[in-house]
Amino acid sequence: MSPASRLHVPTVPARPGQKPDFSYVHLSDAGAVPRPPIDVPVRDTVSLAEELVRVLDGEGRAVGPWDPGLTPEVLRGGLRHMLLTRLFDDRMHRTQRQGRITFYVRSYGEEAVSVAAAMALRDSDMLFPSYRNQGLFLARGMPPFEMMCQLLSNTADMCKGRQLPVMYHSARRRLFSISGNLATQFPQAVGWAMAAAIRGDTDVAAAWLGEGSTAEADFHHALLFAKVYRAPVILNVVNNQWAISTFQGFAGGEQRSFAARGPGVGIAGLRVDGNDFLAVHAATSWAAERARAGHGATLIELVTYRAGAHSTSDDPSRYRPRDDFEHWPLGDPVERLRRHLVTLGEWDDQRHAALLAELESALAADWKAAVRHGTLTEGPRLDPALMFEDVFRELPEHLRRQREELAAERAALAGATAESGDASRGP
Amino acid sequence: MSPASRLHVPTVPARPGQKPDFSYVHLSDAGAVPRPPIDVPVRDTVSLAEELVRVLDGEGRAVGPWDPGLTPEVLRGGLRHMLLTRLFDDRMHRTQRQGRITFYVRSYGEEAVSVAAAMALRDSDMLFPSYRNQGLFLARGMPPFEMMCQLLSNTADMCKGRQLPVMYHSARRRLFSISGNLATQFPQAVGWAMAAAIRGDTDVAAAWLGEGSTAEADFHHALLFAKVYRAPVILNVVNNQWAISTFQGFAGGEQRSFAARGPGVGIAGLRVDGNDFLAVHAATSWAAERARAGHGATLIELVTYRAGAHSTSDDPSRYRPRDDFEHWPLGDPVERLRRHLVTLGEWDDQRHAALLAELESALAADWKAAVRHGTLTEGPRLDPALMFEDVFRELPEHLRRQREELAAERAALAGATAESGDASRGP
Amino acid sequence: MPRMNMVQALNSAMDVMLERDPTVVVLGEDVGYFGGVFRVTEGLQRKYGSHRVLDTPIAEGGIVGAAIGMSVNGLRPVAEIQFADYIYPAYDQIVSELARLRYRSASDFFAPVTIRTPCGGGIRGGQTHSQSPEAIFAHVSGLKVVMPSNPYDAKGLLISAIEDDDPVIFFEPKRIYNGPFDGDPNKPAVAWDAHPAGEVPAGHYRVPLGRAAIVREGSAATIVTYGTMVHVCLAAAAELGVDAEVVDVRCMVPLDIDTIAASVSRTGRCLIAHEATRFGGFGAELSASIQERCFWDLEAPIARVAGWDTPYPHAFEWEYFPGKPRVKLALQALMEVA
Amino acid sequence: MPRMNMVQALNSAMDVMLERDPTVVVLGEDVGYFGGVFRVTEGLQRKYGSHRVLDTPIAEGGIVGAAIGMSVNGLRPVAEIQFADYIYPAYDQIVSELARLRYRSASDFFAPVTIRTPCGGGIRGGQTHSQSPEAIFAHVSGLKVVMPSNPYDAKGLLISAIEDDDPVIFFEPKRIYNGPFDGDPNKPAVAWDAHPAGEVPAGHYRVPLGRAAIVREGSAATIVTYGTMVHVCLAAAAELGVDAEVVDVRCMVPLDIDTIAASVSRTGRCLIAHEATRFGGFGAELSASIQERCFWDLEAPIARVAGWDTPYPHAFEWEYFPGKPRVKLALQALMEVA
Ligand SMILES: Cc1ncc(C[n+]2csc(CCOP(=O)(O)OP(=O)(O)O)c2C)c(N)n1
Ligand SMILES: Cc1ncc(C[n+]2csc(CCOP(=O)(O)OP(=O)(O)O)c2C)c(N)n1
Ligand SMILES: [Mg+2]
Ligand SMILES: [Mg+2]
Repeated sequence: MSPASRLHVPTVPARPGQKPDFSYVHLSDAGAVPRPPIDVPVRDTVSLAEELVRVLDGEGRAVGPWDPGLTPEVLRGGLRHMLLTRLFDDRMHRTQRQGRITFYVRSYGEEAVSVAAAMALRDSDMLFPSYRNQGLFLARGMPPFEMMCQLLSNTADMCKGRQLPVMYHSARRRLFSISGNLATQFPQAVGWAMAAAIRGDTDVAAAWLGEGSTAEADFHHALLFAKVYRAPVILNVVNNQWAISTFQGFAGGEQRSFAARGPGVGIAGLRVDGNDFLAVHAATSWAAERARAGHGATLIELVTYRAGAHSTSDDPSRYRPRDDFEHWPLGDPVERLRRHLVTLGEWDDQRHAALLAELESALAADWKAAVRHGTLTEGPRLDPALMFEDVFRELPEHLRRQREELAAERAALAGATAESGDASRGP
Repeated sequence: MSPASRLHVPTVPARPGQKPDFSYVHLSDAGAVPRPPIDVPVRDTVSLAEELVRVLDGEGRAVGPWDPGLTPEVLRGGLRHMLLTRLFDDRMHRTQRQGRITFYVRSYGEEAVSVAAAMALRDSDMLFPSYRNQGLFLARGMPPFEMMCQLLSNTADMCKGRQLPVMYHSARRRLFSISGNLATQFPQAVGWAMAAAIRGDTDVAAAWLGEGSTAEADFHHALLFAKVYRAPVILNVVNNQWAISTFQGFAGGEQRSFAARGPGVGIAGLRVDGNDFLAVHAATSWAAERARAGHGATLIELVTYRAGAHSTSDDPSRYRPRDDFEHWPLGDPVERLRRHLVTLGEWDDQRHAALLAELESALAADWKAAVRHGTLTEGPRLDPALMFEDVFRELPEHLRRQREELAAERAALAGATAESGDASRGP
Repeated sequence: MPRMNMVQALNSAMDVMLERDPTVVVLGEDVGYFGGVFRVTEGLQRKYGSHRVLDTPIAEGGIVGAAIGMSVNGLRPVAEIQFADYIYPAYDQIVSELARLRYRSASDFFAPVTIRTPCGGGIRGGQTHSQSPEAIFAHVSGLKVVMPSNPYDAKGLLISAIEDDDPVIFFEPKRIYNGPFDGDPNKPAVAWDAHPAGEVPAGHYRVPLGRAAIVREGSAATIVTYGTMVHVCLAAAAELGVDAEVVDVRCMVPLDIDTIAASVSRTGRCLIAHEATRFGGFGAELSASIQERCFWDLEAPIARVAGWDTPYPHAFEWEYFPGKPRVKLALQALMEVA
Repeated sequence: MPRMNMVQALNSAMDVMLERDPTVVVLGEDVGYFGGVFRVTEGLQRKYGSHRVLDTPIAEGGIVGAAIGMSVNGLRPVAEIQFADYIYPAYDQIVSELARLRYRSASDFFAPVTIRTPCGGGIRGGQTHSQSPEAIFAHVSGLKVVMPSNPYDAKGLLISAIEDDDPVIFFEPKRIYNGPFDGDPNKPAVAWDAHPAGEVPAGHYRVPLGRAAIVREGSAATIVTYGTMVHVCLAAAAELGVDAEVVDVRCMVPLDIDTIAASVSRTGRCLIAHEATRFGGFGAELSASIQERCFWDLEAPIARVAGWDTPYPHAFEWEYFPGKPRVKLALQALMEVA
């Protein structure tokens, strides 16, 4: 059949063993893209959705109209959060490799996407993260300790052991519960924003998903509802080029930006250098102002690269060149911000080393504290009876009965294992 | 809550009692929009998706690059099919009002959308209609008799009584089975086209849905898969301004064309005067050539107006001005083609009257023939045992048993009613 | 007391809640200016504004997704899905999100969303305007599932649903919107006025979720049913002269199995009736649960009467519908078991 | 004869069909170049080309919608949904279209689509990588529903599914991809090599749809189960020393109720076990149908063992999973009924 076939199959620039090739990535020079007023008509954002908003140039200088003009303090704060995110990721990744947690997802190479956005938004703005936005949590001051307890499903887990690792949430910090189902948070964020508008609040909502997830219906519904009701929401597509093993071309990225979907449906679109802390901060601020002022939603495509494996269940060397990231044209977001601070004379190697040491030892202490609340293998352990709570607000009769059945089952088992001397089920 | 509310709610130009207002419809002059080569890059169709492709001018002349240059025979064929569609609609609508069929949907005012497209495509191209595309069936030579039998769910119904009226199909004529679920045919058409491409066929698929249906996930999936695999498919959005009582603004049509969704996702987009037979024919031909030549899909928005009620269950005077259609800027598709033929000296009132009379009497005869195969109230009637067939290819055991149960039930009933002398259940 | 049909009762429930709770909003296809294709939201937008009674795009998945987000931001959305046959595009948002948000976040987030949708056949709607998909929601942990059989319950249950902090799927048997229906399409339609349950208080009241109702007392057998079939079963029992107790389930989740099982244990015989397709329908769960609790009291096998295991065919509506003949045959057989 | 685990057996089934039937195509997320997240399609794209083994966008609804269209144009698509937990976005295309196309068009159109999807827990996947949603498909008229419990059946059933002209939802219990699992997570994993059903012919063969298998003969009770639970129940019966007959349902639709009922009538006692949530699960239909046919032969109430009526919690995987302790308690209780 194939020979005659006229089906187009998206091309993948480089597979294992081949030379990395990023010629397909359309780049603009730093400072080259204009920054329109926040009330710009959607039509006039068509080119913004094709070009690439960049602020940091090759020499680490901030140039052009999108320079957010942040203070050194803020920049150092950004560097700190991005480093914290990376170190947290590395440590938790190793922890999973040691079998102490069941699963982990790193955001290596994408730290600016989350950290810069969180810093550009107000604390009262509601965030709807994907599983690769841990930077949002850390930048909003979520203690790594709390996140570690979730990863361990231990007695201090905010999810009471119900969620896979990395599916954090924090109602207090306005960080929505992460779902294992891709893209579902997108229309929810729009609904949240519609409610804010209905009430007349000035808070905005922001949501994130990967470029692969834009294929899901929820992405379409989100854009449409945001357009129809002019919802105060920022819809972020994190284009890290890969969806597990699937190249972004299979999500529609061939010769077309994801940001272009915005103007297509009738909301503003911005294509942004996702590894440029300043560009992400500036674009997010612009979209937030636009939303707050009642001019509606913005779709932001953040062009970045998934430098690591999809998750601890994945091995990217099976489907892409090992040295891909070294050739990625937009570099490393942490390194680029560090360099900018150095260029400004606001940072140096000593301070950098000191920061690393401080963060490392803090994380080490956090982990020590976290495991004290239990791990998969060592107690203390959450009471399995918790399994039946929160299905409904009140425990219904049939779940009360099942809870008793489980108790009987575990008693029987304890008896049995006591005899056979096998206590592997733990406490 | 409302006073403070900042939620945007799409405006509706005119409600009952108000003056019709179509100033929101962006028009282009006939002949004003360029006709690019069929291999034009998607990017260059952005303006085509905003302008309005028109051929027939105010004087009934065909002007500009999109004039398909059809012969008078073809034009008269088009007029004939459109008139047949309208007369068929009127007659079946009356029939429903008399209670002889349960439900009907007219395409009044939208006849060109279906008829011109059907005539522009090859018989081997596969069509995926919505419930308002009866013109596709009639233009492909489906005998009105067969359609009437479907409407009657009688013994000659191609659906064996399983479908609501108007849900026709014809495998032989390559007209897909109509679904009651909006938009589902869209990704199916793309899949059909993908299969054609995989096999190396030159056939294309074409699908239709209403502007309101573009909100469904299936619309998004269709555009995306069409873009990713460059499927040879034509995706038609029939923008008749209304979705039952809901104005097109609630589907995202405010200050944005539906055709623009095409370039947004990365397929060509065309916005076309749907009441201009020549424009619809030309646009469909262009998209078909483009698809056949391997340049991929086209999203065509056909701007038209639902001149009648949504269906026989609807009363539009509850939500829009009664005289709306009289003010519709794109006029009546039948009248416009008739006028064009007259302008060409290829048609006159006598021939028109004769054609009407011919079609009317043919339809009357068809109806007589159809009812002979049974109606809702008079026999002959389909055997209810047919209800259990075609659930699966072979009748499984449990359905064989249920068929027997039904037989017993009807026997008992027959007995009972025989006693009580009530035979209302019919044969 | 005012008399209402089911449409008016449901409309009144939303009117009352929109009035007393500023966080209640109504959204759906054609529900605003038009008042809904079945007129259930008639007049509400005029009264409460287009910001609290919203017309939406035709995207069931988007409607539920947005409703979840609204509810997380302090609103109590009442979403209408125009026909239960069209709820499937929203199935992922309902099952993966709405049903599990509270659980996965340990109650830090929850979604008090009510989804109203007309279900059932008997209106010549063919396969896509006649379905009863309650079983595929009752199986999903975290959803409450309701189906009233009369105006009084409809209003009281809808108010309870809207006030409930858990998501509720609220099925409205459209065949009985305007009057009770005993299953005979040839009889002249009856209105709700004559019916005691057509008496509906104008103001606020609740019918609690999770409680079945015994709508006819009897000692010879128990008929467990809900929705339109309640009226069909009442008529069948009466016509057969069987002293059957008829239990209206009203709420599939949480299920009032105690009331149901107590009745079956008393009568020793049980017939389950619903309109949905039989195989894997909610009747299966009823039969299994009843059997588990009443085994030793059963004098005959538990019988099920339901729609056939086919789509709902337009031309054979009354052969598909589990009307009086089918119920009577089953009830007769049930009583004949020695 | 070659020995295969379930992954290899399923891969071999597709390999055989791609080889002998040019209209067979495979599509899904990560199934092409990568070979699938569970490696079930490994090597197929290399062998048959990227036009017959297609990587797709992440849109389950689009995958099924496109597969339906392909099948109408003469292909036999085998679509993979990466996890059964992610099949809901495709639910509308499956229920409203795939299941009913043949019916509504009186067989003028039909859709021979097979949808493969890994299901079940026991791999620490948490609530979104552990579900068993077979019940919500078994209730839908027009779908065939299959779940194998070993490599031999997996290959034979998948070939039958692909060759079948009706749509088939094919569930793959991922916990037993690499070896049978008796429910004890603390025992070292066992491979399929040792198991007789690990012997799988290299070529083409069928295991017919619609036939249950008696995997253990016995006279004291009948255990009706499927998927991973087949192995758990076998182990439980053995450990308890109960002479139980174990029936592997294999195919929920069409259901081989004759084989099942015959066994229950013989033994007089019945235990139904599945991993899915209990309320409204497929076990309810099994219980109801068995009760209807075997009432007079039953010496004890039909018992159900299943997952609890909660989502599948990450930390409590083994307390949720219906393992040996739960099955044993139920079986014991069943046998103790005088
Ligand atoms: C509805 C749904 N389908 C499939 C999956 C399985 N899955 C998990 S992550 C993933 C890839 C997502 O890629 P992308 O959206 O680009 O996000 P990224 O991982 O690159 O950040 C897939 C297919 C899922 N979780 N949910
Ligand atoms: C999935 C689904 N949701 C809702 C409906 C009910 N419905 C039938 S027609 C219609 C309006 C469709 O409007 P549009 O797509 O513009 O097509 P038109 O009727 O104008 O031709 C609606 C909401 C349906 N049939 N299917
Ligand atoms: Mg990605
Ligand atoms: Mg319309």
